[in-house]
Amino acid sequence: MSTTVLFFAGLREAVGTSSFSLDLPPEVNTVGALREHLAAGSDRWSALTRTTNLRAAVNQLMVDMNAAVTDGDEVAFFPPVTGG
Amino acid sequence: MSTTVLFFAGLREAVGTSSFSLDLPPEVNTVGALREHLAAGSDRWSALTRTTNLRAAVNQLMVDMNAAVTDGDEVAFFPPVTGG
Amino acid sequence: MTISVQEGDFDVGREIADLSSGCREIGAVASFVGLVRNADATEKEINGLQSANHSAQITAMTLEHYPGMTENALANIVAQAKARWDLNNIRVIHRIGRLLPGERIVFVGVASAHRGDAFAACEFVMDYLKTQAPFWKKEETATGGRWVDARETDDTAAARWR
Amino acid sequence: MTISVQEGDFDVGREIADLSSGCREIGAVASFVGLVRNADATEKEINGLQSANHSAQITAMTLEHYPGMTENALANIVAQAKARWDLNNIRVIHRIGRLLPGERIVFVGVASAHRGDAFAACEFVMDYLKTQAPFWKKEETATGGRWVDARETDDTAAARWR
Repeated sequence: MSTTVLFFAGLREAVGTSSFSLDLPPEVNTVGALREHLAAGSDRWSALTRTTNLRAAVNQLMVDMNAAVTDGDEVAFFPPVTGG
Repeated sequence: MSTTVLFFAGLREAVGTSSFSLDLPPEVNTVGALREHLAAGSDRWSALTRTTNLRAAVNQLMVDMNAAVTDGDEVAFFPPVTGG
Repeated sequence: MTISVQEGDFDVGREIADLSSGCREIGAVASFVGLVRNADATEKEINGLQSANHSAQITAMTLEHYPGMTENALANIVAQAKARWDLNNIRVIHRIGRLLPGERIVFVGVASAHRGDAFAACEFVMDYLKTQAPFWKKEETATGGRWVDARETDDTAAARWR
Repeated sequence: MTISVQEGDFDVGREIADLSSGCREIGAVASFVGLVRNADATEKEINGLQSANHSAQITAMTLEHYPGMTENALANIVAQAKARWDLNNIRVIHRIGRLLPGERIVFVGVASAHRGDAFAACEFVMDYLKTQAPFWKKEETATGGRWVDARETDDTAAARWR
């Protein structure tokens, strides 16, 4: 079961896509590890480590970078929210 | 120049009138003195001393019982306000 | 800034829209609508716990006021709010006369660039109106009429702003 | 309690009336309307002083959101408010898509027996929405588009409620 990764707002524009799927390597088991994994893989994902105050959600709940990620999760990365 | 005295709400009902005029005796020069003067003069005005937390206004500004009263003023007595 | 003391009802949507119309610097409109409740208002705060006597259902309420002073008091409260917060517009409407449960009594709307100012000023105006503006409510129930007692919690609310 | 995330506008007067319709125990409806401002939002709080860069006039604003999570986050915020205060009804509407200066973005309305609860819950929902609900604003100016930065004052406002 693959993991869906979503991007929003300025980060979506920086990485050039709104979503993609991947199979998590066994050592990638937190949101922070996923972020590092992606950023290390390609220049395209470097915005993930350049974005100040990067926020994340797992299965549509806001979490911090230490939160667990498992296969099948929906993981989202985005800048601080600015609604209202 | 006579002084107008107004009553509102439950106090108006208790004294049985909404307003009347009087010429202030020289020694009646505060709101509190006016209240005592009226209450002492007739049973009709005794509600002025029986009302808990009696409030007053002079020339349409809320004041305390020590506020000065002079001939020609508009003095109002009323219970605590309950609008809104 | 406009203040109205009137017998008739008001259009809440129009009032809120008017508060920001023509000014594109306004980002926030906070507002309050007070309604006639059907429950007896003899609630007292006892050590922070509310004990309500809901036995007497209110069938109507009559609002008396002090013409002239009312408008002055409301204008003074609005002026204090404008001095204290960065506001673009304020609207206060208070009804008088006989009202039924569910009917609107009061409207306070505040327009500002930012929501913090709008919320604070709106609540300030309501708290001061409750303790400073010369209105009095008389309730009608099946057993007769009675003047509403002032609530201690209203004094406490107003004291917060000092 | 109803939550809507929608492109279309809403009728503020109707929303406020609906919050208390049919319930005669409601004495207070506090509400908030957020509007698109024409001024650049790059305001920063520096030692409590606001220095605003008003050079860039905003011609439009586009609101992006995270479908699914948005509704969950708003429902969670509303549930927290209901657990915390004595409320009869809450309504939250947030628009998405492209909006012009002066247009409504957000509505929060809260109905309660007493105004203290209504005001507090309404401001709480707005403060949490600003920091917890996944919406993002992109402004259009004469010189191009830019994503709005989160405001530190919004974090401060939300932190008050902890």
